[in-house]
Amino acid sequence: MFKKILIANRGEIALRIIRACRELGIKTVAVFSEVDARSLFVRHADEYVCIGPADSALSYLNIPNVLSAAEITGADAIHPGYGFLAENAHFAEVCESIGITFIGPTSEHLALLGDKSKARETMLRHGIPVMPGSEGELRNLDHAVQVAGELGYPVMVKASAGGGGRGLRVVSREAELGKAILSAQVEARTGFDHDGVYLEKYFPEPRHVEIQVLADEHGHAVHLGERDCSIQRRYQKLVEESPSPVVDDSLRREMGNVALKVVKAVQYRNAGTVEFLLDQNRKFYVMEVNTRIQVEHPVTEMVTGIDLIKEQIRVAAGMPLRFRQKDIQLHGHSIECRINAECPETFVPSPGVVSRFHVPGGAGIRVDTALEAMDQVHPHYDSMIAKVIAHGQDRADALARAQRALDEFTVEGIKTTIPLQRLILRDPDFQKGGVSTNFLDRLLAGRML
Amino acid sequence: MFKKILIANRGEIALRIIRACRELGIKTVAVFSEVDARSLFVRHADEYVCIGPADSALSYLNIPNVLSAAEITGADAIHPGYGFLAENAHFAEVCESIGITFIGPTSEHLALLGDKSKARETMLRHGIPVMPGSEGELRNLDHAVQVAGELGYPVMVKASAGGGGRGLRVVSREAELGKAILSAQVEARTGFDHDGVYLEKYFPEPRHVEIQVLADEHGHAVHLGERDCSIQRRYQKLVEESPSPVVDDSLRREMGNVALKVVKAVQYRNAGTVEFLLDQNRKFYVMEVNTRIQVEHPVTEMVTGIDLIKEQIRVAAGMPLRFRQKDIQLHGHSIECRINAECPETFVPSPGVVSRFHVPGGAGIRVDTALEAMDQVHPHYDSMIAKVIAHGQDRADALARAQRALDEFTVEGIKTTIPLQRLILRDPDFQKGGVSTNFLDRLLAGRML
Amino acid sequence: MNSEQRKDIQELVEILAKQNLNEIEVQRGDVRIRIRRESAATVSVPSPSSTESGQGPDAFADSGEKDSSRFLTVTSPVVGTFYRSSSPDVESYVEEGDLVSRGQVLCIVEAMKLMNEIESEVDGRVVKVMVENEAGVEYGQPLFVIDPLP
Amino acid sequence: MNSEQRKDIQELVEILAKQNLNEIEVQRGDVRIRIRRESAATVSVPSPSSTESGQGPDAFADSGEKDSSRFLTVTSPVVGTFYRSSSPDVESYVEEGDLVSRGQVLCIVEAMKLMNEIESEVDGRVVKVMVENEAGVEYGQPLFVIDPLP
Repeated sequence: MFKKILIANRGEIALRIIRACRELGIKTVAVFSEVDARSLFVRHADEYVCIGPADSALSYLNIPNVLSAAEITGADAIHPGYGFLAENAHFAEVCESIGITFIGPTSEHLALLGDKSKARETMLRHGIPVMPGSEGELRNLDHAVQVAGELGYPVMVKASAGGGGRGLRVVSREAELGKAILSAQVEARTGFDHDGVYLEKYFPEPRHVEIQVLADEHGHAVHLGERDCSIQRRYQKLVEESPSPVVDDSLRREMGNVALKVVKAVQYRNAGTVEFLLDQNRKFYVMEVNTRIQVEHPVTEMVTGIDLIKEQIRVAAGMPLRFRQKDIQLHGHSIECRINAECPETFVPSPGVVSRFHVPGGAGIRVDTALEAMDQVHPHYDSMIAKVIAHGQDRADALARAQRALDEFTVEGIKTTIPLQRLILRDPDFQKGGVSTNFLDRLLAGRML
Repeated sequence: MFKKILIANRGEIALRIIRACRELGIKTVAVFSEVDARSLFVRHADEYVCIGPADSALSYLNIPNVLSAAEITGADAIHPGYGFLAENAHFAEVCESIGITFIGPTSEHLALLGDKSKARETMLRHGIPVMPGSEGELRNLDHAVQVAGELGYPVMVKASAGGGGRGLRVVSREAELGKAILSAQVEARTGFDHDGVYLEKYFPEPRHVEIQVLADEHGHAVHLGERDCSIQRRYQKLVEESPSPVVDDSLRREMGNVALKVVKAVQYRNAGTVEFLLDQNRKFYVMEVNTRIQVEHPVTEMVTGIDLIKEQIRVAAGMPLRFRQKDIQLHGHSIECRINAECPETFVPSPGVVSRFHVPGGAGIRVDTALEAMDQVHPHYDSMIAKVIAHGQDRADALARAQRALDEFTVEGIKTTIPLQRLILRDPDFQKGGVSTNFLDRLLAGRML
Repeated sequence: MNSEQRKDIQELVEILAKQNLNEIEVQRGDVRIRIRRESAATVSVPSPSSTESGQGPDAFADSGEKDSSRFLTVTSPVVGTFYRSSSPDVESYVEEGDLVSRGQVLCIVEAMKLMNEIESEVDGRVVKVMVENEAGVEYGQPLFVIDPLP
Repeated sequence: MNSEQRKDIQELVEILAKQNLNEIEVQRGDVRIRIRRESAATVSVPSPSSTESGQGPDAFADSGEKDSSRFLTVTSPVVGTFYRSSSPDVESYVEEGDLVSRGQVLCIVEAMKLMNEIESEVDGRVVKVMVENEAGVEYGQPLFVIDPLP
């Protein structure tokens, strides 16, 4: 087992990893930017090294400084958390080359699965259901007409370089296809300086359901059930839960088997997540594979009783998984609400000093945060300041606990998304469980906070 | 179901009950003494009524004021928590007579089980193993010699009116019996003005193991496994865990069946605890039955996933239990550490203003407390200010999490027992799990904090 | 900073809040403590936050003390229901403006069917009746403000 | 400022925030602490409390600033290992008391086998070498104190 792990991250996930290390008896090194010097995650580490100024490009993304910090402290492994360097194949490769274990998959996995079209090709080759669409960019209108005919209307025209909804057109008839492609190209050229477009099948009410997997170097792999992350705003997840209200045992087995097939196809190891689009007919398609621990991992921990960070560390140290698929059981229901330092109406970030910070507690409530009263929320980093995770006997119980916890959560001095989270949890459609990724946009369009 | 519940208690248990009510959609009324006006439990209630000055005899034990508060707020039930009025048969009786539901067993149960000798008689009649000893007080030396011979030496001479170790003698041979009885009588007469004594079998290394039961009015009852509370100082529990490190499935079934026999014998209902002495030969004896929710109830909640306070409320409202014995499964391991506002060396209470209060969080940690930074710990009440409850996959995992949480817990301005709890959790004998109720005294005798 | 000074500060903060002041300064020997706040409205001596149910623990703490030193506040010694008269069809024991004498019954607080007669402890004039007839009152809640006769 | 005073300030700031005050002043003997803020939003001074593990993040933040205005502190621009000479068997680049000129190499900080030469930005005298040879240094850590020539 490792003697000392450097955590190449900040905030709640850094503290999360430090806690796991303490519980495993492993020493920790925190790295931090100048503005984070007084943060809880720094104070709870055994050692800490300043690696640069506030700007993350010069600190948390500064590979030489991160690795030097590992060298001067004698750390034998690095946990990258999520974001920053977590999916950086080059970083993982340098770690490997200097004999420091990167806690995650290999640099080859990161390179392969980080390249969307290569990953798609690999999965197609192994008979894994991927998002139906054109192979690569459209060559001309004839090509487009042919592919769209195969996919069946409606279809989506997407700019290869696009993002956040730009360069995107929904087409419901062949007659509209040419015009849609042209206008998407114009928008893409203006916005991204590259006008390549491709086609994808359009799903009107998709759900985002993902399967957590864990694999060791000895050929063992398990899946830990699903997380439903359909509550999103502009592809940013806000509420996640496990199990999904629309996935039953047989669908879970099917999706789990596909996820394990992905693991086998690329000989994946460590923790990973296979993200699916689930349509209204219970058909599902792999959207992508996330090669890191995810923000929403706690809901899986709550229902399986398995500490994913500790398992990541054990597997990275070469230990075999201590359980098989039959040992994985889901107990009860868990919901996570992400609390962001943002205006709940405009979503404008709200940095500043947190003059009062009282987190909820009691039965069935877990809070992951590295913030405390009088801390400063910096404008340089992600605005997520806390995760409220509720667990209950069933979905209604977990929801009631989450609501109660949100009502107790007191944050003063900055604005947070707590009021929005309350609104979501009290929404009758959400409570029924049958909502798609369109839910939040509709709620926001009609809401009065 | 009830519409509004008055909580006749204060501190963490009052907040615990308020949280359960919120999650059930039931309105709450807090009652409080003048010094508690600003406490979290008061602020989280829907309504609150001041019922007297700091002295609990004039406030939390003031039955007319508590009941008047229920009357003027229109509460239809009262949850007494633990301590104060929780085991007061008269209070329960008055509640019943004015049509307010006392959330607990009936006043008859409180009266019967609160009277040690009547309870013992009843259990003997139903073939329940009670602590071996004389029936009532000793009549004369011949009687003592006869009883001691039946019990087998060593035996304990105990003063009926004694307590806290006074009027207590251990006798290992018949020849010493007469002298021991005389000296116990002298001590009892001086200390308690009543010199009646009785005999009990002496167990050199006893464990305190208790079984949680839940029973409804419809004849259903289940037990929820055991709690091991062998870590005590002068009969005050400090650390509790579930399951017990020395109880296996078959012993659990045996003890559980005896506990359910007790429930049946007195037609008990609501939550209750059957406390056993477990000896080194895995034999067990009922010491007493606790007719209330207990401080240590969370460890049972963590391993069973059942919210005991909510079940108390449901059962009191006349609803049938929603599970049977076969539905009760224990998952993982849970440990609770009681944090008292006391000097960890002298155990002298340490009231005052809590200038800093940062509670631990993260995976597997639950904290039950009604304290926040800048609150005052009052000298009038019990010194327990928080409970740190850890849950893990197994005992080692739960212990590691509890240790990590204690290390994170920051309390400034008052002294707490956190350093003592750290010492206990790091003790090799405790970690092995084989300790008796003598453990803490031995640890304290040899320790250096 | 020792615990005594901490307690002093806490106490001063409470006085500041309760008496609606802007600044307090205390000097004893070589120890001097001064606390200050800009506006009375923002004091946070935990006013019962969430509660929308109106009348909180502090609600009546302020009300009777407008220019307190002269007046006497009669508070409820029990929890119960406040009655201004012995039965619905008779007159109130007292009205605002009435002169009362020491020992005179001012009202009844009914608790668990027990009628507690609350008497005036002084000769004086009833300046204000603080509670509506038949309202619930808690322990220590101000019921009347009396202006004692000199 | 010693750790006791730092703790006092921390405590006072918390009281200030929690009680929504604008100013607190405490004087004991010749120590006087006064904290003031304009409005609730502007409080800061979160000093790092708990760390018992010795050299905290702030340890060197203070150290170079004894009477700062005159001296210049050379800090490390990278994380790495500090070397006073180009190899173990040659002399140190500089010693305390040496005169150095602008652009002169003061030390090497080695990071990932890369030798970063740290140069003086001014003409001046080396007042203090802040780090032991071969010690690890972090970003921004003071390495030398230089007294610039006028």
